[in-house]
Amino acid sequence: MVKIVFFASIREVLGCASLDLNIGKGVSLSRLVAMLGEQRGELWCVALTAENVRVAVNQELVQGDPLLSIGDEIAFFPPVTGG
Amino acid sequence: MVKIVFFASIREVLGCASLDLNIGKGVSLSRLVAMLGEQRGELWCVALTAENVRVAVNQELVQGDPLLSIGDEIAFFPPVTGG
Amino acid sequence: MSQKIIIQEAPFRMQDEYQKLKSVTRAVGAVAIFVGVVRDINDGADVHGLHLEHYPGMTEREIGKILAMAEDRWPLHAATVIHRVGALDPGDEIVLVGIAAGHRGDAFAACEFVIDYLKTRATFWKKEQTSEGEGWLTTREADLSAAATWEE
Amino acid sequence: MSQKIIIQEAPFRMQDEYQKLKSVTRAVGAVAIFVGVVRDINDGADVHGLHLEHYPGMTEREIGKILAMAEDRWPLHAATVIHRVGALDPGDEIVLVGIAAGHRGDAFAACEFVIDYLKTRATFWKKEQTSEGEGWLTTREADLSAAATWEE
Repeated sequence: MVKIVFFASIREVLGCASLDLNIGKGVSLSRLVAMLGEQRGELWCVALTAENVRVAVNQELVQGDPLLSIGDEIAFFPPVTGG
Repeated sequence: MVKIVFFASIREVLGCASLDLNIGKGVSLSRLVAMLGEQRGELWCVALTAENVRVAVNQELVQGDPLLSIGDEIAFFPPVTGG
Repeated sequence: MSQKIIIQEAPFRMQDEYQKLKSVTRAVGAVAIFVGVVRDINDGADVHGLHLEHYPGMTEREIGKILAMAEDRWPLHAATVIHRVGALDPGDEIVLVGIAAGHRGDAFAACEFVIDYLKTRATFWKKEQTSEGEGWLTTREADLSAAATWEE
Repeated sequence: MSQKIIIQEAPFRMQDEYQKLKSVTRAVGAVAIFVGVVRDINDGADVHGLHLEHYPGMTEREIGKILAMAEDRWPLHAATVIHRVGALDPGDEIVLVGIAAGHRGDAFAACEFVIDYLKTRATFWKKEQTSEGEGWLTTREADLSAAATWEE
């Protein structure tokens, strides 16, 4: 199981703030996104792979396509606009 | 008549915060300092011509040896150290 | 360096934050404080209000990293970052960054560094209500280049 | 630009000055405030107290000129300079420079510019009481070079 969280415009587009997903060992980030697309539809695939989507694993920004571990918290969000 | 004012270390060295002096027309700053030295002694001449002494006429910093006018306020002070 | 990082809905009081910063040690000679305020206009549209969302946990970690970078660069005595979330109106304070240091050059540089990095790294998002409708803000080019200047 | 220049013996309140700066117009998006504090140590000697003297009239004129220069360089909404004179103890505030602007880069730059110029142009003089005796301070090289950087 991993926890997946969404923020700001992505949360709104998906209509979802967080969900839990059962994944096996050795699942990559891109595989996770593909799984979400298969389960929830094309909208998810598009929203989570858009060019400016940031991804954090366990609250650390990641780049590329890391492998995920059971218990990870994966976050998808747009570029930040605070301050 | 001109008004002459002294600040900080110069005021302390001279033991004088301000004085009025009768001068004629066309007196230069250097002549004023010479007059003060003649009237009040060598200490004044030294203190007012030291390398880092700043001079303001009517609250504007001056350089060189300007001519003074009746009613001017002439100030002698060391480099500033506020803030 | 003494540090304080707070994310809250409530307003903050400048005076209280200033007092804390200047009182950490008697070696403090300079306090620089920046406050960001909701403007009533942005990109030409009247702003009626903002909603600020953040990623609890990650936000505090990111700000902690920014303060650690600042502390590596300049000798500092104290740093405070307070960022508000939730509904804000024009005129409301959004963010306070305060730095106490021995000397003013360090306090100014660190204060500007922290707000510049916060703008591009801390996980906050603003949704703006304007006369033309409601929408999520996008990153300003000026903010990206402000943060980039520190990396030169 | 709204401006306020005050030379006084009395302490000032950060909160009051901040409120005035941010309230001049709803277009204020950034407030940068610098406060200088009497340190308990200077050049290695324990400082027991300071006495600050100034040239009434000329001081205000010089600060006015500095604010006019800042206003020429950056778009600003308000500027406040308060400088204390008389007897000050370690921990006391000496000076406050506050700038309100639309954007933070302008507020930071103008605030640092004003204090850098104030340090080398405004007619204040400090006499320090230390464990090694009493004496007038001399201009710090760092202050001269800080002001000089703005002239490049």
